[in-house]
Amino acid sequence: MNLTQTILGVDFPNPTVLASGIMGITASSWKYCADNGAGAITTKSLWLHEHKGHRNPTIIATDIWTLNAVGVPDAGPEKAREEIGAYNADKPVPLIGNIIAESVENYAKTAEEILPLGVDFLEVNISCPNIEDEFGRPFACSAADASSVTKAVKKVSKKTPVFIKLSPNVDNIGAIAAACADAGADGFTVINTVGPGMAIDLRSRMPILANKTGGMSGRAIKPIAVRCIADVYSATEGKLPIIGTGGVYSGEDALEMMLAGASLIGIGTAVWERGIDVFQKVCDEMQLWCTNEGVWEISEMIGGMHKTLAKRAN
Amino acid sequence: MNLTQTILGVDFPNPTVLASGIMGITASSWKYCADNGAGAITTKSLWLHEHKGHRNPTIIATDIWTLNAVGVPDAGPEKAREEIGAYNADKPVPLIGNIIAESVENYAKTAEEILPLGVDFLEVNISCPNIEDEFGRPFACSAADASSVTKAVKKVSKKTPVFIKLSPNVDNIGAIAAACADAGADGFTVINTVGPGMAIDLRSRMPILANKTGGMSGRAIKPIAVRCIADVYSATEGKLPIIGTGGVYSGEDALEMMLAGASLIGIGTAVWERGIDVFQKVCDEMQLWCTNEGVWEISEMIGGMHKTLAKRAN
Amino acid sequence: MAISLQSRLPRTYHIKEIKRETEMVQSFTFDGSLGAKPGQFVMVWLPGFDEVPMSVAYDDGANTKITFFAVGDLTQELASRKVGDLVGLRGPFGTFYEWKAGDHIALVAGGYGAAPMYFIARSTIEHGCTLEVIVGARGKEHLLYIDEFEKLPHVSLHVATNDGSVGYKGFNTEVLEKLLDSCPPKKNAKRGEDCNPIDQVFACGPEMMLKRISEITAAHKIPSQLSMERYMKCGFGLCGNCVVDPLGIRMCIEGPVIKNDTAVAITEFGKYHRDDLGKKHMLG
Amino acid sequence: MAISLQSRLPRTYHIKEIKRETEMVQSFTFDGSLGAKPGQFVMVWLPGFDEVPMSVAYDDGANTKITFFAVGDLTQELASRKVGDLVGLRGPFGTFYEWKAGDHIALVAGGYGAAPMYFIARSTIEHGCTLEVIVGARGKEHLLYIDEFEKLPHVSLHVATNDGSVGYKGFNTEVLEKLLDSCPPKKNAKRGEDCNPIDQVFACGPEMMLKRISEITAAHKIPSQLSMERYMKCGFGLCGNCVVDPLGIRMCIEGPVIKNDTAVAITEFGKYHRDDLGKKHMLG
Ligand SMILES: Cc1cc2nc3c(=O)[nH]c(=O)nc-3n(C[C@H](O)[C@H](O)[C@H](O)COP(=O)(O)OP(=O)(O)OC[C@H]3O[C@@H](n4cnc5c(N)ncnc54)[C@H](O)[C@@H]3O)c2cc1C
Ligand SMILES: Cc1cc2nc3c(=O)[nH]c(=O)nc-3n(C[C@H](O)[C@H](O)[C@H](O)COP(=O)(O)OP(=O)(O)OC[C@H]3O[C@@H](n4cnc5c(N)ncnc54)[C@H](O)[C@@H]3O)c2cc1C
Ligand SMILES: Cc1cc2nc3c(=O)[nH]c(=O)nc-3n(C[C@H](O)[C@H](O)[C@H](O)COP(=O)(O)O)c2cc1C
Ligand SMILES: Cc1cc2nc3c(=O)[nH]c(=O)nc-3n(C[C@H](O)[C@H](O)[C@H](O)COP(=O)(O)O)c2cc1C
Ligand code: FES
Ligand code: FES
Repeated sequence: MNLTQTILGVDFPNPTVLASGIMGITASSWKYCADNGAGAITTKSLWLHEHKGHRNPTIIATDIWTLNAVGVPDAGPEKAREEIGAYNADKPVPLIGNIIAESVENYAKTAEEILPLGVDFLEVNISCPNIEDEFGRPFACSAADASSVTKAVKKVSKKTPVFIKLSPNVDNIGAIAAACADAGADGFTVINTVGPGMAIDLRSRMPILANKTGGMSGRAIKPIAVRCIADVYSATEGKLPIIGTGGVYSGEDALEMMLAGASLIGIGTAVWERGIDVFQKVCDEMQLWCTNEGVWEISEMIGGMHKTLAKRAN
Repeated sequence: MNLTQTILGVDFPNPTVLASGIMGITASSWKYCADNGAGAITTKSLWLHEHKGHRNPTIIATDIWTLNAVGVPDAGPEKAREEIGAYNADKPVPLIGNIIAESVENYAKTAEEILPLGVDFLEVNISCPNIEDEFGRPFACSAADASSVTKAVKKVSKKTPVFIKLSPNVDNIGAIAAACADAGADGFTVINTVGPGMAIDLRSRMPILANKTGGMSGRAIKPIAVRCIADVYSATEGKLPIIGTGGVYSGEDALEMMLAGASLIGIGTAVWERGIDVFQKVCDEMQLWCTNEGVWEISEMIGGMHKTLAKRAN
Repeated sequence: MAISLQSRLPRTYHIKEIKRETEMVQSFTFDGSLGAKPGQFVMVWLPGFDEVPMSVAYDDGANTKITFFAVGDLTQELASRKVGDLVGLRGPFGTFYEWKAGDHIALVAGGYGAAPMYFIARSTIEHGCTLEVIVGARGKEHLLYIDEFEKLPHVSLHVATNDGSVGYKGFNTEVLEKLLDSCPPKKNAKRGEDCNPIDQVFACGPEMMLKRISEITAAHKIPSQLSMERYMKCGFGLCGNCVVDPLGIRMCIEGPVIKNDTAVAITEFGKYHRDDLGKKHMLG
Repeated sequence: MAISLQSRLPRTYHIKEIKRETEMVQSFTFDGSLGAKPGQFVMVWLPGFDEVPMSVAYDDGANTKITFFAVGDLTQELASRKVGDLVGLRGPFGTFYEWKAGDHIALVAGGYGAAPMYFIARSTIEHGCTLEVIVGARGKEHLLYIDEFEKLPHVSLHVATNDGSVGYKGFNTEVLEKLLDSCPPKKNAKRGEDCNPIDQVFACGPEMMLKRISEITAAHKIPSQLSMERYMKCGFGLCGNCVVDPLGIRMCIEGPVIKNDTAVAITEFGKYHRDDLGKKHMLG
C-alpha cells in the first residue's frame, strides 16, 4: 500500500505533516519529528522582525480540548536562516515555511526573506485568532483581505507553491478560499484553531489564559475541520491541494479528511496525547485500514466523498 | 445557599434551563425534565406552519462531540397550543417559548401566535445552522438581519421579555448582540450549535448526516460558549440577562458560565451523558461548590470574571 | 469485531448473509457485533437514504442480525441490497428483557416480533428457562422463525393464524389467555405440581396486540414486559421524539422494553403515537 | 484533594503555609496534591500575571510544596502573597529521578535545587537508600533545607560555601569529586567492605554545576541523573519551546530529569539555552 505522493512537484514519503506552531522552533525539533515519521514539517509562523508572544499561561488543555494563545513569538529572520539552514543541510523530509505579518506589504516582505532560505511550500498564516488585540481581525475573515495577501505573496513567490492557511471562524470559508484561488493560491491549509475559546478559574474568577481567549485545537475540532475541508474542496472544484488539519489523532481521522478533500494531513495537538511518534502511528493505521479495504494508493482517497456524492447524483 | 433568582419578573427555582430542541416536543416531556430538577423549560423551536425536518441520521455523537441536523421539524401552532396548554394547566417551572421563521415578517407572526398561549420568555432562534440549504445563512450572521428580527418581534411582544438566541459562528458576536440590544432585545441565549461540522463514513465514503453537516454541541463547545457569553456580556455592559448554553455537564461548568456573564444556564446534550437528572446533579454540584467557597447567593456569581478584571484594572 | 460501548456514530458493515423469510420479510446478518442484549434495537442506516430503528434479531458476539418488513421507503430500498453491500449500524439502544434463571416464560410474537423473540428464546434457554412461544400471523405464509423455534429445546411452540391456515385459528393473544387460564399462578404452589405456571410474559408485535397482552396479564396478575415502539431519531435520549404521554419517558432509554406497570400508566398506549413532527396519529 | 491524572488546566489552591527560607527564598505549601514524583515540576500561575515552572519541593499526597527564589516579575509578585491567597497549579510534568531500593546515592544541590533534593531524599530513604547529600551556596545565609536534611536518617550531610562561611570552602562539585575519589566503584567489591561506593549521583542546580557533575560522573564511570531546565510554556510536549540541540527532545517530556548518557549528547548543555522567542542565550 503506497503512502507516497508528489504534490506540486514535491515528493512526500507519507501524508502526515507537522502542523505549524507545534515543535516548530528549531531544526533539531523538526528532525526529531521527521525521525518519528512525519512526512513533512511546517515551521512555527515566521515574522519579518522579532515578535513577542503573550505571557503564560499560553497553552492549556483538558482531555477534550486544547486552548492556546501563544501570541506567535518569533526571534525574526536571523534565527530562521540559522534553523532552516541547519535543517536543509541534511534534510529528511520536505519543509513548509509558515509566515505571518501584520500588513499585506509585510507578508510579501516576509516571503522574500524566507524564500531564499529554501522551503518546499510557503504557508501563509492569515488566520491566527490570538493577535487580534494587537492587529485586529485576521485577514482570513474577509475575502478581500485574504485575496490581497495572496496576490502580494504570489507576486514574489516565484516557483514556490503558496498555501493559504484559512480560519474556520468565518461565515463562509468556501467564498474565502475561492477568492484566494482567484488571486493565485496554489493550495490551502484548512484549518487554523477554532473559536476562540475561554476558560475561567472559579476560585480566582479570572480567565486562565493570559490573553483571556485562545484558539481551540484537538479532538473537539475534527468535525469542523472536516466540514471546512469539504467546503474548500467544493469551492475550488477539487483543483488545489489541501493540507487538512485539526483534531487528527488516528489513521481513520486522517482518511476521513482525505475523503473530504485533503491531500496532506497536518497533526498538531495529538503530539501530546499520542506522543511524538503519532506520525508513525497514523501512517501505520492508514496502512492497516487501506490494506484491509483494498485501497492501494493513498491518493485514491482524496476527495472520495465528493466523488461518491457525484456518482449518486447521476 | 440560595439558587433562586427573579429575572425580568419571572421566578426561577434554580438556574438550570432545558435547552431548546432537547426533550422539547411535548408537555409530558417538559414536565419530566422539571421533575428531574430543571429550573425552566424551553420548547423546541416553533414555526408558524408545519415544517418538515431532515431525514435520518439527524443526530450522531461520540464521547467528545454531538452533531445534529434535525432540521427543526414542527407540527405547527395547533400542536403548540395543545402542548403549552397542557403544560400551563399545571405548570411546575417557567416556560420559554422558542420560535423560528424564514422571514422577518414571519418571526413577528409566529410570536403573535405563540404569545397568547402563555410563555414566560420568548426565545428567538435566529441561529440554526441546519436549514441553510432551505433558507440561506442564519439571521444571526448579520447584525442588520438580527436587529430587524428583534425589532419586528419586539413590536408585537408586549410585556413578554424577548431573548435572542445567537450563533457562535460569526466574526463578532458582540457586535451582533449590541445591534439586537439597540433594537430592544431583553436578553440573549448564547450559544446555538457550533460549526457546523461533518462526519464521513470511511467505507461508504458518504457523509453520515442526511443533511451532510450538522451543528456541534456537547463538551467540545464549552470554551467557545464561555467566550461568547463573555463577549455578549461586555458588548451589552452586563445590562441584559444571558441564558448561557453550550457544553454544560457539571455544576462547575455552570458556575464558569455565570462568571462569564450568564444568569441562567441552558443544558442540552448533557442529558444523554449524565442522564435526565442532569439538572438536579448540576444544582447539587453548584450548591456544594458555593457552600464550600462561601457563596450564599447564586446571583453573586453573575459576571464575576468581568468584575474581577475591572477591580484589577483599577 | 466487537464494539464494547454503545456506538452513537454509525459504522458501515458488510452484509454477510441474506435470508428471505417471506414475500415481504428478509433477514440480514452483518459482519460485526455491537453487543446487543435481547430487546434492544439498533439504528439501521442506508448511506444517502435514511436511518430507521430495528430490533436486534440476534447478536452472537461476532455478528448482528436484523429481520425486517419492506413496508416503506427505507425498508424497500434495504430489501434490494445484496450480500457484500454496506449498511450502517449504531447502537445498541434502549432497555432489554429481564428474567431470572429457571423462569417459565411465555413469549408472544406478532409480525417481525418473532425475530427479537428468537434472540430472547436462545438467551433465556441458556439460563435454564422453559418457554411457551406463541407466534401469530395473518396466515401460514407470513409466519416467521417457526423453523428456528422448532429446533430449540425447552420450547413449547404455539402457532396462531387469523385465517386458520395453520395452528390455532385466531389471535395469538387468545392462545396466551388459554394458557394462563389453564394454569393460573398458584401462590405457594411448587413448580410442576399440577401444571407449570407461567412466571412472566414477554411480548413484541403490533401495538394492539401489546395492549391486549397488557390487559390479559394485568387481569391474571402476571408480570409482563412489552416492546413499545415510537418514532426514533437519536436513539440515545436527546431529541425527545420517542416520549410518551403523560410520563414523558423516552422509549429509546426507558424503553422500548417496558414493564406492564409502566405500560398501564401510559395513556397513549394503544391509542396514538407521534410522527417525526410530534404530530399525533391515532392507532388502529 | 488528590488529582489522579496530570492536570493540564490550572486550578487555584489556597496557600496553607509560608516559610521564609532566606532573604530571597520562600516555601509555599498548598492545600492539594497533584501526585508529583521527585524531580517533576508544576506550572505555577498567578492569575493576571504569569505562569512559570517550579520543581515540586514536596508532595505528601495531600499537599504540594514549592520553594522559590524571588528573581523576577512573577517570582517577586509571588513572594508578596500571604497565607490563604490563591495560586494556580497544573501538572505534574516531566520525568523524575529513578533509583533501586538500597542504592547509595549522592544528591548534589545548588540554589533551589536543595528543595527537590529534599523530596528525593525522603522518597529514597523510604526505599532503604543511603545518601550523601551535598548542598552548596554562596555563603551560609543562602543555604537551603540544611535543618531538614539534618533531621533525616541515613543521610551524611556535606555543606559547601563559596566564601567558606560554613562547611567546605569551594564548590559542592569539588566535594562530590573528593567523595568519588575516596571510594571508587569497585567491580565485584561487596558493599561496605572497605568503603561504601556511590551507586549514582542525582543533581539539581545551576547549569554550570550540572555540567561539571556530568563531567565528573562520566570520568568516574558512575551513572548520574541531572535536572535540565529550559524555558517552558505548555509543559506537556506541544509548544517545542523546551527542546534542546541537537536531539530535539523536550525537557518537559523527555526531561527535566535526564540521564547523563543523554546529557552528554546535548551539545547546548552548559553552552546556551533559548528564551520564549527561541533565541539563544549563552550561559555563564
Ligand atoms: C424499537 C423499534 C424496533 C423496530 N424493530 C423492527 C424490526 O425488527 N423489523 C422491522 O421490520 N421493523 C422494525 N421497526 C419498525 C421500523 O422502524 C419501520 O418499519 C421503518 O422505520 C419503516 O421505515 P420506511 O422508511 O421503510 O417506511 P416509511 O415509509 O418511512 O414509514 C412507514 C412507517 O414507519 C415508521 N417509521 C419510519 N421511520 C421511523 C423511525 N425513525 N422510527 C420509528 N418508526 C419509523 C413510521 O411509523 C412510518 O409511518 C421497529 C421500530 C422501533 C421503534
Ligand atoms: C523544570 C524547572 C524547574 C524549576 N524549579 C524552580 C524552583 O523549584 N524554584 C525556583 O525558584 N525556580 C525554579 N525554576 C526557575 C523558575 O522557573 C524561574 O526562576 C522563573 O521562571 C522566574 O520567573 P520570573 O517571572 O520571576 O522572572 P523573569 O524576570 O520573567 O525571568 C527571569 C528568568 O527566569 C526564567 N524564566 C522565566 N519564565 C520562564 C519559564 N516559563 N520557563 C523557564 N524559565 C523561565 C528565564 O530564564 C528568565 O530569564 C525552575 C525552572 C524549570 C525550567
Ligand atoms: C500551541 C499551538 C501553537 C500554534 N501555533 C501556530 C502558528 O504559529 N502558526 C499557525 O499557522 N498555526 C498555529 N497553530 C495551529 C495549528 O497549526 C493547527 O492549525 C491547529 O492546532 C489545528 O490542528 P490540531 O488540532 O492538530 O492541533 C498552533 C496550534 C497550537 C495548539
Ligand atoms: C438535537 C438537538 C436539537 C436542537 N434543536 C434546537 C432547536 O430546535 N432550536 C434551538 O434554538 N436550538 C436547538 N438546539 C441547540 C441547543 O438548544 C443548544 O443551544 C446547543 O445544543 C448547545 O448546548 P448543549 O451543548 O448543552 O447541547 C438543538 C441542539 C441539539 C443537540
Ligand atoms: S429517539 Fe431521541 S430521545 Fe428517543
Ligand atoms: S514546554 Fe512546551 S514542549 Fe516543553
